[in-house]
Amino acid sequence: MSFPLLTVTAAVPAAGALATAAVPAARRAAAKWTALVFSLATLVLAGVQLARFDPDAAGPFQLTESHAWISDFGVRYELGVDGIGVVLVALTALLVPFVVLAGWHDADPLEPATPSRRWRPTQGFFALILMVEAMVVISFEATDVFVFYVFFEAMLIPMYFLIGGFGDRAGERTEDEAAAQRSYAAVKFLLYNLAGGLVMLAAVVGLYAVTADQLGHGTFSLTEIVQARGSGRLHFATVTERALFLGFFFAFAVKAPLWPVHTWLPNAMGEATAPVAVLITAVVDKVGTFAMLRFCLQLFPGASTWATPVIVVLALISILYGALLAVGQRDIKRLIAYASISHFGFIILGIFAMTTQGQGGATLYMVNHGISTAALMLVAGFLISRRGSRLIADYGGVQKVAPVLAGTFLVAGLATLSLPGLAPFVSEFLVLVGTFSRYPVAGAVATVGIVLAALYVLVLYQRTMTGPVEESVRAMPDLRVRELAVVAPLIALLLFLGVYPKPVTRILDPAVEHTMSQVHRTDPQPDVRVSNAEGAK
Amino acid sequence: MENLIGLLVLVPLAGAGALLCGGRRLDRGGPWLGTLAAAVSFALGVVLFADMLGKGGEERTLDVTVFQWVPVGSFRADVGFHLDQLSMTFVLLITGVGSLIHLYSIGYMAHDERRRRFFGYLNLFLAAMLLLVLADNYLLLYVGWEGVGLASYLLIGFWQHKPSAATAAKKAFLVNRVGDMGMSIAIMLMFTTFGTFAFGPVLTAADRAGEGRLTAIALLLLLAACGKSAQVPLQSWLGDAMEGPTPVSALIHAATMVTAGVYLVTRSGAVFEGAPDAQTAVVTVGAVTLLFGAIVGCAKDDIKKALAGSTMSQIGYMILAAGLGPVGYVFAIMHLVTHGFFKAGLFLGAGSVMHGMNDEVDMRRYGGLRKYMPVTFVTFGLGYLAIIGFPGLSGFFSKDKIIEAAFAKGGTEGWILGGAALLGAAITAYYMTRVMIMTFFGEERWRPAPSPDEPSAEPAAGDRAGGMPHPHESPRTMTIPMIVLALGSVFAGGLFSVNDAFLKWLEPVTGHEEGNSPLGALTVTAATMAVLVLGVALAWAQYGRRPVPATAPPGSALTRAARRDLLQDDFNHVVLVRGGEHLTRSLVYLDHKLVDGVVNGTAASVGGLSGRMRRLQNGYVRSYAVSMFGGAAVLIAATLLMRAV
Amino acid sequence: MNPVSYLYLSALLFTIGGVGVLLRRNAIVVFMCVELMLNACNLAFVTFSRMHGNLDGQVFAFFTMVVAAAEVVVGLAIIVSVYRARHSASVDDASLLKL
Amino acid sequence: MNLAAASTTSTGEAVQFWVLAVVAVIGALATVLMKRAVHSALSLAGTMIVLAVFYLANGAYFLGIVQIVVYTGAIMMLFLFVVMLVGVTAADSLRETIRGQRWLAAACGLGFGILLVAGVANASLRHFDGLGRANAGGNVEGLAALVFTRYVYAFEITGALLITAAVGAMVLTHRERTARAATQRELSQERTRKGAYVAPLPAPGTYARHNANDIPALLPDGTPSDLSVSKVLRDRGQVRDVSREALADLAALEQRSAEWLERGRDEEPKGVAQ
Repeated sequence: MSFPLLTVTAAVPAAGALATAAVPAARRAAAKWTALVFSLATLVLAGVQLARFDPDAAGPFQLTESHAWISDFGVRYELGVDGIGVVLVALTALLVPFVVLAGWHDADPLEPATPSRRWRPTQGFFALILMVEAMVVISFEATDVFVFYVFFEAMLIPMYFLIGGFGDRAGERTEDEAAAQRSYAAVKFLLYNLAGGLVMLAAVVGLYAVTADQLGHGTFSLTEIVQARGSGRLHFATVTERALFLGFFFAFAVKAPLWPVHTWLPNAMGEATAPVAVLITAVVDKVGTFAMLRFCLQLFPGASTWATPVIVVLALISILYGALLAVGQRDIKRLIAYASISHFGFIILGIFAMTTQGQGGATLYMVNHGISTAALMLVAGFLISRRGSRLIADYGGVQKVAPVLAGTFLVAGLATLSLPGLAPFVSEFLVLVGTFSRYPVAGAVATVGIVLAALYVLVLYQRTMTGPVEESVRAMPDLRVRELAVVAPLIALLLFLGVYPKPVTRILDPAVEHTMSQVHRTDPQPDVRVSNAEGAK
Repeated sequence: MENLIGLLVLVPLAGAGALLCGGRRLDRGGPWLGTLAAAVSFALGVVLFADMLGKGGEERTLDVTVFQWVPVGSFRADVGFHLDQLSMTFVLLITGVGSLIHLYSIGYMAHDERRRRFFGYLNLFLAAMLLLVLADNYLLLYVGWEGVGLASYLLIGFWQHKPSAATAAKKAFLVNRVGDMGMSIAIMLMFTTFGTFAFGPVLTAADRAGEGRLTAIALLLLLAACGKSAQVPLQSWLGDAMEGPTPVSALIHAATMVTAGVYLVTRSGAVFEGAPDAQTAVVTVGAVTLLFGAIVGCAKDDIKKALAGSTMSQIGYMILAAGLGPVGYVFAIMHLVTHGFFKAGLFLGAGSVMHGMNDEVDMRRYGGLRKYMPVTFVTFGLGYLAIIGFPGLSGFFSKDKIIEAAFAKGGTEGWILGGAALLGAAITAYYMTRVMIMTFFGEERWRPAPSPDEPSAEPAAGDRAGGMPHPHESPRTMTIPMIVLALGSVFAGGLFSVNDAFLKWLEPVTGHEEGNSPLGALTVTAATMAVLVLGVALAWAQYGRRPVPATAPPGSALTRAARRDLLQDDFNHVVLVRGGEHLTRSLVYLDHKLVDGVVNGTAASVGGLSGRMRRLQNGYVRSYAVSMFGGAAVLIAATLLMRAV
Repeated sequence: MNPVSYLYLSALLFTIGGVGVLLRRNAIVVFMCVELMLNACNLAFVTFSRMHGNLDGQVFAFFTMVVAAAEVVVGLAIIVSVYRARHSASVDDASLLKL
Repeated sequence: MNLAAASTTSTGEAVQFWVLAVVAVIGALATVLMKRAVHSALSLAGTMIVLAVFYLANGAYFLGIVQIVVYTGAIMMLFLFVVMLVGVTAADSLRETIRGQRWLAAACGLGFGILLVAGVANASLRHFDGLGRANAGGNVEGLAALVFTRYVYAFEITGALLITAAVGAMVLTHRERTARAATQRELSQERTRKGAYVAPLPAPGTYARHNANDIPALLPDGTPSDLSVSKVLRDRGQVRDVSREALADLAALEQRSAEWLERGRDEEPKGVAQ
C-alpha cells in the first residue's frame, strides 16, 4: 500500500486544528503560529499532490485510497483526485495561509486585561479555520458519495461558529446589535445549507436504494456507479434520475449559491470577518460548484442535460441579479458578496453549457475567482479594520493617504471585473465562449454582466478611494508588512495566471474532457471549416 | 527581428512595472526612465521599420507566436504578434508621438508629486496600445483594447482628488465596456463561426461565412469601435475625458487610443466587405459623428473640450473612410496618422497655453496670447492650418481624399456622405478658427482676475494655483515636442502623397481601389477650399471683428444643446442612470422583501405552527398520558391490522 | 367456561385502570390505578402460565410484584415529598414541565 | 380443582369466576370513581383479594398468597398510610379541569379496551396445558427452582432494585435539619417576646357536655373559643361548633325551669336566638 497522501493532506490541517485548540489561553501568538505552520504544511502537501499528479494518466482518478468503512451499507472510505479536485485542493491549501495571516488580529480579545483559563477565542478561531480547511480538502478528494456528504455537511459546524462567533466588529452598532445580526447571519447560513443538505441526504439514500436494487449490493462509490452505468448494469429510470439529480443539485445550488437560494451569502459575508468571508466564498462555496461537476454531471448525465435550460436561465439571472444588487449596495462586504453571486452564476453557466470551453472556463474560474475575491475581500477587510465601518459612504480619498492599499484594491477590483491580462478574464471569456457556442442568446446576455461588473467595481473604487480625503480616513495608515505579504502574492498570482494560465488548464483539461465524455456531449462544430494552410496569411 | 517585436511591447511594460512598483526611490528619475522606455521602443520600431523597408512587398509581414496562452479543447488563443505595414504604421505613430509626449510631460508634470505614477501609467498605455496593434488574433487584441482602456481610466482619473476627474474616468471605462461587450460577443461569434479568432484564418475564410453572420460580427465590431473611438452613440465619454492631464488628452484621446476603432475596422476589412449592411452602418456612424463632433466643437468654450469635439469629428472622417471599404482604408489610416500629428500638436499647444495661464481652460479668458507664447502660437497655428485642410499641409492631403472617396461611394448615398463630409470640413474650419482667434488674437481677457465663483480650472498640478496669470512660454521639454509635431503636421501629408508613397506602402495589407467620384478630384478640392474659406470667414466675422464676451452669451437652442454635448448626457442620465438606479434600488428591495421574505416567511410560518403545536405540551401529565394511551391503542390497531392483512 | 375469560377480565381491568390514570387527579389514586393495571397484567401472566403449562409466567408475575412494590415505595415517597413542598397531591399542579 | 383440564374448567371454578369477576370489576370501577382516596384504596384492596383467589384458582398458589400478604397486606397498607398522611378526608373533586380530557380519556379507554379484547379474541388461545405437571413437585418448589436457576440474575437485580427503592424512598422523604432545633426555653422566650397567648390554652369540651377534641370550649358568654381546638383541626375546618346547640339547650333549660317555677312569662331569656 502506498503512502496515503490524500488522507494526510486532510489530516494535517485537522491535526493543526487540535494542536491550535490545545494551546494555552495566554499564549495567543503561539496559537497563531501553530495555525500558520500547519496551514503551510498543508500547502506543501497539496504541492506534492500536484507534483505527483499526472494529467495524462488514464483513468478518472489518481492517488486513490480505498478502505471499507461501513460495510453493511456499502460505504467505503474512497478518496481520489482528478484534475479539478487536485487543483481545488491546491487552491484551498494556498488560500488558507493567507486567511490565517489576514485574520492575525481578528480574534484577539477586545480587552486584553481579561485573562481567563477557559475563554480562548484566538485559539478557537484558528482551530476552526483549519477544521474547515480539512473538511473542504477531503470533500474535494472524496469519490464516495457518502464520505463526501458527511464532510459536506460537517463543514457547516465550524463555519457556523466562525460566522456567529467571530463577527466583524465594524459599524456603529452596539455589541448586542452586532451579536444579534451575527447570530442571524450564522443561523441563516446554517439553515439554508442544512435544508440543502437534507434534500441531498434523501437523494443519497435514494441513490443507495437504486444501486442496492439493481446491483445487488448498495454502493456509494462514484467510480463503481459510473462504471456500472457505463456497462449497462445500472440503469436509472428517467423519473428517478431526475429526482435524484434535483436532490443533489439543490444542495449544491444552495452552497454555490445560485439565485434564488443566495440570500444567505450577503448576510454571512457581511457579518463574518473578512478572512472568514474569504473562506466562505473562495473555498467553501467552491465545493458546491465542484460537486455539480463531479456528482451531478457524472452520476446523472441524462437528468443534467434535461435540467440544463432551467439551470442556464437561473445562472443568467444570478449573473445579472447579483451584479445589479452589487451596484445597489451600500456596504462594501455585501457588495463583494453580491459580486460573488454574479461570478458563481458564470461558473454554473459554464458548467451547464456542456462545452469544453465552458467547463474548462468554469473550473479555471473557480480557481481565479478564489484568488481574486480573496484579494479583494482581504484588502477590503484591511480597509474596514482601519476605519471601523463597512459603509461605502464613510470613505473617500483613501488613495491619497494609503496609496498602496488603494492600488492593491484597484488591481483586485480590476480582476473582479475581469480585465484582460488578469486571471479571471481568461476563465470568464472561456465560459462566455463556451456558453455562446451552444446557447448564443444566453452567452450574449451574460456578457452584459461584464459591463455591470465594471460598474460596481468602479463605483466602489471611486466612492472609497478617490475624491477629497474624508476627515475620518486622514490618519489611515497604509498597508503593513503582514498585510502586504497577504495581498502581494495573490496579486502576483492573478497577473501570472492571467498571462500564462496553461499550468492550470493543463491539469484541468483532461478532467473536463472526461466529464464531457461522461455526459456524452461534444462541442458544437464551427460553421466554416478553416484549414491550417489558410491560417498562414 | 522576431524577438524585437516582443521587446517592443515588453520595454514599456517593464517601464510601467518598475515605475508602479518601484516605490519612492524612483520619484526623481522616474519621468526620465519612462521617457527612456518610450524612446527605446520607438528606436525598436524604427529598426523594425528599416528592416521591413529592406524586404520586398509581400515578405514584409512578420508573424511570431510567443507562447500558447489559453489552450482549452479546440479553443486556442496564442500570444502571437503580427507585424505588417498597417501595424508598423501604428507602431511608429504610437511610439513616436508617445515618446514626444513623454518628453513633454516631463515639463508639464514637473510639479506633480505623483508624476512617477503618471509615467508608469503612460508606459502602461504604450505597452497596451502596442499589444493592440501587434496582436495576431482578436482575443489578444482585446487584451490590448482593454489595456488601453485601463490606462485611459487611470490617466483620466489621475487627479483623483477631484470628484469630476474620478467620475469622468469611471464614465470612460464604463462606456468603453459597453463597446467591449460588442467586441467580446464578436469574438465569440467568430469562434462559433470559424472555430478560431486569429486574424489570418478569420479574414481569409470570411467570404465563406453567411452574410448574416458576417453582418452580425461586423456590427458588433462596430460597436466596439464606437466605444473606443468615441463615435455616436458611445461618444459621450470623450468630452469628460478632458479632465485628465493634457498630455494624456494629446496622446490617448487624440492621437492614438481613440483611433483604435479605425484600426479595428480597417484590420477587419474582409469581414466588413462581406457585410454591406454593416458597412452602411459604419459610414452612417462616421458621418453622423463627424457632424456631431464638429457641432459640439463649435459651442465649447473650454479649449480642451473644443478640441475633443474636433477629435470626435476627425475620427468620424476616418470611420467614414474605413466604412467605404478598400476605397477608403488607406485614406482613413493616412488621415489617422496626420491627425495624430496635428491633433497631438494642438493639444500640446493647448496644454502649453494652460500651463502658462494657471490651468485656465476657458477660452473666453484667453486672448492675445500670441505675444506671450510665440512658439506655442506658431506650432498651434501650424496645427490649426493642418486640421482645417489648408492646401499643402497634412490635413489637406488626407481629408481631401476622404471627401473624394465619400462622393465616390456613388448614388444618393455618395451625395449624402460627401455632402456631410464637406459640411464637416466647413464646420471644422469654423470652430478651429474660433479657437485660434479666441486664444491668440483679440484683447487680453485674462487681465481681470477670474472671479472665484467660476472655478472651471484644473487646480491640480502642484503649487501653480491662484493669482493673476502671467502668460509665459513653456520650458524646452515642452516646446521641442510641439515643434516636432508641428513639423509633422506640415510635412507628413505631403511626404505621404509624394508618388502615392503611403498608398503603395499600405496597399499590400488593406488593398486599394480607385474610387470614381462623380465630381472629379479637382472639383472636390475646389469645393473643399470653398467651404474652408466660408468657415474661416464666418468665424472671423463672429469672433475676429467683434470683442469676445468674457462670459458666454445664452445662445440659440442649438448652441445650448451643443454646449451640453447635444443632450447626449442628459439622455444617458435620464434613461440609463436613473433607470438603472431605480432598477437596482427596487431589486435590492425585492431581494430583501421577496426572495428573503419567502424564506423568512417559511421560517416564520414554521415558527407559528410550532407555536400552535406547543400548546399540546401543556405540562399536564394526564394529557401526555392520554397521548401515550392513544398511541398504544394505535399500535395495537396497527398490529392487528398487519396480522389481518 | 374457558380460562380465556381470565384474559378478558384482565383486559377489562387493565382498561379501567388506564382510564383511571387519565381521569383522576389525586396522585395517590393515580398510583392505585397503575397498581390495578399491573395486577391485571399479573392475572394475564398467571393465566398464560396455566395455558402453557409452565411456571415462567408466574415467575414473571412475581417479578412484576417486586418491581411494583419498589415502584410504589419510590412513588409514594415522591408524592409525600411533593405534598410537603406544594401542599397538594394533584398531578395537575405539577405542570411545570412545559415550554 | 382440576388443573389438568385442557380447555374448560370445572363448574365450580366457573361459578366462582363469574361471581368474583363481577366483584373485581365493581371494585376496579369503584377505585376509579370513588371521590375519596380511602374508598378507592379499599375498593382496590377488594379487587386484589379477588385476584388472589383467581391466582389460586389458576394454580399459582404461591402468588395467590403473596398477593394477599404482600400486595393487599403491605402495599395497600402503605397506600392507606400515605392517604392518612396527606389527608384522609380531602375529597377529590371529580370536575375535569383539562378541556376535552374526559372525552379523550373515554375514547382512548374504549378504543383501547375494544382493541385489547379483540386482540385476545383474535388470538388462538384454545388449548390449555394446565399446570398439573409443572406443579407436580409443588408450586413453590417449582417457582424456586426457576427463580434460582434460570432467572437468578433477574432475581438478584430485582433485589438490588428493591434496596435501591428503599434507599430512594428514604432519601426522598428525609428532611435534612438545616438549623439547630430550638430548645424549650427558647420557644417559651420566643412566645413571650411575641406577646402571644402566654397562658396554657383552654381545654376543649366545656361543661363536660362533650369531650371530643373537635369541640371548642365555650366562653362565658357562650361563644366558642378557637384556641381550645388543635390547630390542625382548625386549619382543616373540622371544628364542630356546638355553641348554638349549647345556647339553645341552655335557653330550653331556662324555659323549662321557668315553667317549673312559674316565673313571669314576659321575661324572655336573652340568649335565645331569634
